[in-house]
Amino acid sequence: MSVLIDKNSRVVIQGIAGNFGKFSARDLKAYGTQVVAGVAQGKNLKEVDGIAVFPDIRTACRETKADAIITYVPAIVAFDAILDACEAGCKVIVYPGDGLPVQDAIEVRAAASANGAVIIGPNTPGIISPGKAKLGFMPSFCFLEGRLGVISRSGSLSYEAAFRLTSQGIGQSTVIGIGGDPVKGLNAAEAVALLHADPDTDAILYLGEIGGNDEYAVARYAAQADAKPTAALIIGKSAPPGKKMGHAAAMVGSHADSQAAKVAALRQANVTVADNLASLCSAAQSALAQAAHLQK
Amino acid sequence: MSVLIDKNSRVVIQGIAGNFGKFSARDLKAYGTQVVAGVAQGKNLKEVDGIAVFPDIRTACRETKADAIITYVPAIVAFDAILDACEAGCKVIVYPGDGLPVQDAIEVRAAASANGAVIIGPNTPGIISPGKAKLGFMPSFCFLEGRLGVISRSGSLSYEAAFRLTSQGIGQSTVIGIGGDPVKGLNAAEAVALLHADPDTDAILYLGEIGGNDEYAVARYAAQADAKPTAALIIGKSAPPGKKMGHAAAMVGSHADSQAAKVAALRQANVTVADNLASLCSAAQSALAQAAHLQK
Amino acid sequence: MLLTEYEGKQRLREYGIAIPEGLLISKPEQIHRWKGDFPVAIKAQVASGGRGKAGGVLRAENASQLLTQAQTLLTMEFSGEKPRSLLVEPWIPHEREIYLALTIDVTAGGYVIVYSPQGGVEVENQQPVQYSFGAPRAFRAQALREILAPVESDGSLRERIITFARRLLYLATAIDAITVEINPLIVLSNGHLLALDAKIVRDEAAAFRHADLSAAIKTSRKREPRAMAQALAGNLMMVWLEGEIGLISGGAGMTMAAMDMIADEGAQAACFLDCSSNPTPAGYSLAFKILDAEPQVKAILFSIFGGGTHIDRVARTLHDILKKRRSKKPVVIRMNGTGRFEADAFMQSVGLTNHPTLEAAVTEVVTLASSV
Amino acid sequence: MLLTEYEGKQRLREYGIAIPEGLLISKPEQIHRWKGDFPVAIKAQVASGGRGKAGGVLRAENASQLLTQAQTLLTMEFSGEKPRSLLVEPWIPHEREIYLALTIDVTAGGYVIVYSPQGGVEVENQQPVQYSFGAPRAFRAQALREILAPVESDGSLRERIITFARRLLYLATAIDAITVEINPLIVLSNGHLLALDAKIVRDEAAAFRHADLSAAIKTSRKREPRAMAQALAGNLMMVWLEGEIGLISGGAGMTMAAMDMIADEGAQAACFLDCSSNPTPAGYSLAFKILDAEPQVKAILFSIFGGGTHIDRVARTLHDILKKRRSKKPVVIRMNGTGRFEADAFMQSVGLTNHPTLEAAVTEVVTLASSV
Repeated sequence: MSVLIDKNSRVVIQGIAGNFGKFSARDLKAYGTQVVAGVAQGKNLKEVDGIAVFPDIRTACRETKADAIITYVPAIVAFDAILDACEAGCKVIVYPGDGLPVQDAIEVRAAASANGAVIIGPNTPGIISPGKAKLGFMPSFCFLEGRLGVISRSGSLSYEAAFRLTSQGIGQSTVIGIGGDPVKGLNAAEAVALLHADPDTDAILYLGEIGGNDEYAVARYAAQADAKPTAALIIGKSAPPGKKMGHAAAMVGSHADSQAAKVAALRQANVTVADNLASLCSAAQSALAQAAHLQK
Repeated sequence: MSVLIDKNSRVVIQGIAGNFGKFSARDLKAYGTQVVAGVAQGKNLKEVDGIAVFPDIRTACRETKADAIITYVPAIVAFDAILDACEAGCKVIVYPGDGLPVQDAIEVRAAASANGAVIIGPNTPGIISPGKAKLGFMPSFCFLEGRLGVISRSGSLSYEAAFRLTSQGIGQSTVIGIGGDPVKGLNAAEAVALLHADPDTDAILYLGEIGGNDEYAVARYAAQADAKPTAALIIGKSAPPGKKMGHAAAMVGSHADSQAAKVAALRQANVTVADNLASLCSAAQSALAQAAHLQK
Repeated sequence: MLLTEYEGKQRLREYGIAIPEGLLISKPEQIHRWKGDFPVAIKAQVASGGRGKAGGVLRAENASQLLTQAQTLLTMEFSGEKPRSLLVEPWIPHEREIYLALTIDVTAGGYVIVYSPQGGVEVENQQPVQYSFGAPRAFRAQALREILAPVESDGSLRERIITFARRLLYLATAIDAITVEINPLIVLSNGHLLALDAKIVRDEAAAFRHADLSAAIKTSRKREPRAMAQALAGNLMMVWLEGEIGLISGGAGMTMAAMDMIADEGAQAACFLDCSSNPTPAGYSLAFKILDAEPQVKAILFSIFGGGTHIDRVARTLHDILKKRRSKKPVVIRMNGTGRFEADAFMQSVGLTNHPTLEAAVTEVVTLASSV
Repeated sequence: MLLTEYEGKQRLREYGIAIPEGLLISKPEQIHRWKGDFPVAIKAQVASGGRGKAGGVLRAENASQLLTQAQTLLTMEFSGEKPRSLLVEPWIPHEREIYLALTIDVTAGGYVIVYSPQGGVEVENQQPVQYSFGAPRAFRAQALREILAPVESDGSLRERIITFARRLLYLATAIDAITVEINPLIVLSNGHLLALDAKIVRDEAAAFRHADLSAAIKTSRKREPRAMAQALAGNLMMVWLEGEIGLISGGAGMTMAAMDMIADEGAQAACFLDCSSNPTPAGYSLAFKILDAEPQVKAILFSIFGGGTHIDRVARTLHDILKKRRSKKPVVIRMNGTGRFEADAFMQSVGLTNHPTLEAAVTEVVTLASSV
């Protein structure tokens, strides 16, 4: 495995009978991901696009030895779907949906931890290891195989960032969308730890925003003596305080929530922080150059 | 150990600063029980009646290697007290209080099970192994060392029964008050299993009542080929249907809740059922006689 | 505490379970507030079961019929209970009635989901499936799915049931309900589910963390007959019975055992009255006050086998009470347990007779009651 | 959803936390309903913080002073918000103010209890202790006891705090609250605790299982200015800003990134408007309708980087909208992502310009906006 997924990952798509599920099945297969099963709960469906479909996750995992899942179900039933996935043997669970109650997010986080699984999301496009596997719905052409690990709280921003990196020839080892919710499955600290341990990742790019504490976790990591060189872009400098900017966690309440405070903390920890999107690639390149220098 | 407690049990009394706790400390010590610690939460107390007092259960257990507790706290804080006791290393936890919410009872039952502990109660006088140890507030003079294991849903009835048995020279191995609540720590099925496995117990006397399912669990046990001879008394034959008779579970809703149905099921399973209190001792004696016969 | 259908349905709605749009009325003249279509169902709001079979649910085709039926229902009694209110709801066409409940599995010591693919009044003839899972955190959709599969072939309905079961569990834990039963739960033509009835029982022990439950318990106690209301207010557990022997006792078990023994002697207890929750001078005084005031009670058996209750103290209390008492109803005493030697000595010193056995005391009190 | 102090206190009381007996009024003339003693506290019910420092809490010694103060408070504004109601409560003497809260520890991904032995307005200068325990079932009284011990020497108070913390947790899970803050929690002379203020934030995502929360969200949306109310009703995420560039975007991240870039160009966005929750013809049409109607908006930037959203479909939708649109406000387009080749071909065929980069599009729209 690179980080969490690779060519050997055996993927289930839950909600494969819906339009989005069908698109996702074709899209993942086109990327070379092994989609071994679909789940269409409550539906009497045997197959979608050549993929065997099962009535529940447990049966799907048992019959196909699947170990990863992307689950397209509404927040109302997500809690149970994720619990089922944890206990059916899925080690990586992508939940792209938004609107999962915080209480449920806390519970599934605990359940994943108890089952040795990792949840990506909620409110995420998923995870991609370019050239290896994709478990999400990000536009594939934006990504290029390489050695920069990317973490993003925002899906759309991660596409834009990857597109810019790819256009500049900067490949990515794994791009993880950790999602914009306050309580996440995989949070920034944990995502950074995974990239830190990944031999295919030389440097890290973190795409953050106002609100929440993830950026400080990244700063704590970057301040470690053995940290991989890290670059970052923090958006939301023009957002007014006290207003939730789309993401449930993206609000400037206290000073610590602000872009300025976060940038200062990251710079203090030797993170190369881009001033804006335009300087993103040069910040990433600078981190990779540091990495190359260290490896000599 | 006889069943659950014996002369080696190291007992904590929680709530030792109250009048009832102080009485209980003297009473247990007088019976020969090793009372090694008291707990008086929130109070700055060092000692009661020669017993070291600690500010919390964890400290008490750590400092005194206690493994059993009787906890005199109101239902409002019982949930947390019992969780604390489970995790502090108490293997036997007597909770005599009543009014523990069913939801809390379910949770502490699960917690005890996870920690390898047994809860006696709620709504119980506790447990006594006559001549060995007592963890409760039943009147000691009613009990006599012997080989009849007794299980009772009612505290007061267990005193009356033990007094009659003792007066007739029928000694008891262990008398367990499982309590009158619908969800119990130790239920009848589990209590029977403990007495079944106890080499000091030859026969079993079960004191039941209307409502709930405990009597059917006893019948299931008694129907086993290897069951110890069992006698029973089921009270509440004169209780009108649809009325809760004191105990939260003591109500005749369906036919299965009635005394007649329970007596029939027990008799069907070869249990010697006493018609009334007056014939209790002869029923017990009959079970002990069967046991003596089997042992030949 | 059993909620009325209307109260129960409000709870269901609050926690995301659909119910019909209904109107609650307490007087027939409020019927004009019904602005919905006809036909409607009009349902007596009572706590007792079997309401449907007892004629407590009627169908009205128009406003005048509805008024007549409201008048009728408000004068009826159901197991001795007069409806305090009526619920008017649209009469909803549906193809299937199912049964779904969350309750306590006392054998396993945890929660259980009960499902029957045929609900309604015939549910008692069905063998429902049960998913007993213990603590709330142990609930697993997949486990319920596997239990439902053999009895519920409609996959899409199965998934809706699972979602509803999860909500019932959330509701039950949030309001400390020990039973949430929906019968029938109907399946509409679009596959959606609607709760046509609701039976919710809340755990009175949890009143300390629910001000509304605590208030409802107080209100319902005030509605009890005077003697019961007094007993409950004094924290005595009382059930009023048909007989003539007043019974003041300690502990539910010994109270029932004494009742049974009285019945064995051919008499009948006037009440179940357990003072163990308030074994104080105030508690015992109240018990005597209630029984002395009740003409049905001919003689009183005072029976305590004390464990935590020290009967030497009870004996002193009893002596004080009897000294001051004006009633001439005979009192027969039998006490044993913690402090019995001191109790016996004291009672002897003041001339009170403590019967050595419950049998002796019961025989005596039955004789006295029949000779009054 | 932030509850007002009054609403929050009702919740506290419901779950067994004592609060003062208060009176809620919405007009000064309702003041006569106050039947309690004086002095009293009269408090503006507003959602914004810092109310105390802003003069939103007054003390009245008598009825006439109370009336004057009610009149004053109802005309004041707190961070732009007029109080909709006032809460009158007895002025309660107390020796200590403490701080107790249950909230979410986003770093640990779970619940956290926060305690400070000195509460009140000075709490911000304190370093509180925190007990972060994750899922509700992981809460342990003993763990909290050990965390409280070094900062709270009063053992009996410590035990009460633990009991209250348990209740806050029960409350939070029962109503899906993500913050329950009591500041100050006061210690009465008998040692009992009373919540003098309450700040409860409920998780709007949990509205599907709480009809009251769902209703409160709808009500609060209706109170928004017209454009905001329209956007929210259409499931668009919108925040109104001060600038002149209307921004229709997809995804919170790219919407903020575009805002930032507009700011870097010396202009300012008129709004944050994220259509990703409703990326349909109806959603985009509504977005244009709102911005076209707003005179503040001089030009519109339409910026989508689609993943799940297929931009070829968006391009067709956009073309339809622009054809029918009457507004003359210039629209600058930048789209990329899933379906971009098809989108580019289509746009070329219908004469729409898709800017290759966000920078190019922003430069263009800023130029157009300043030249209007």
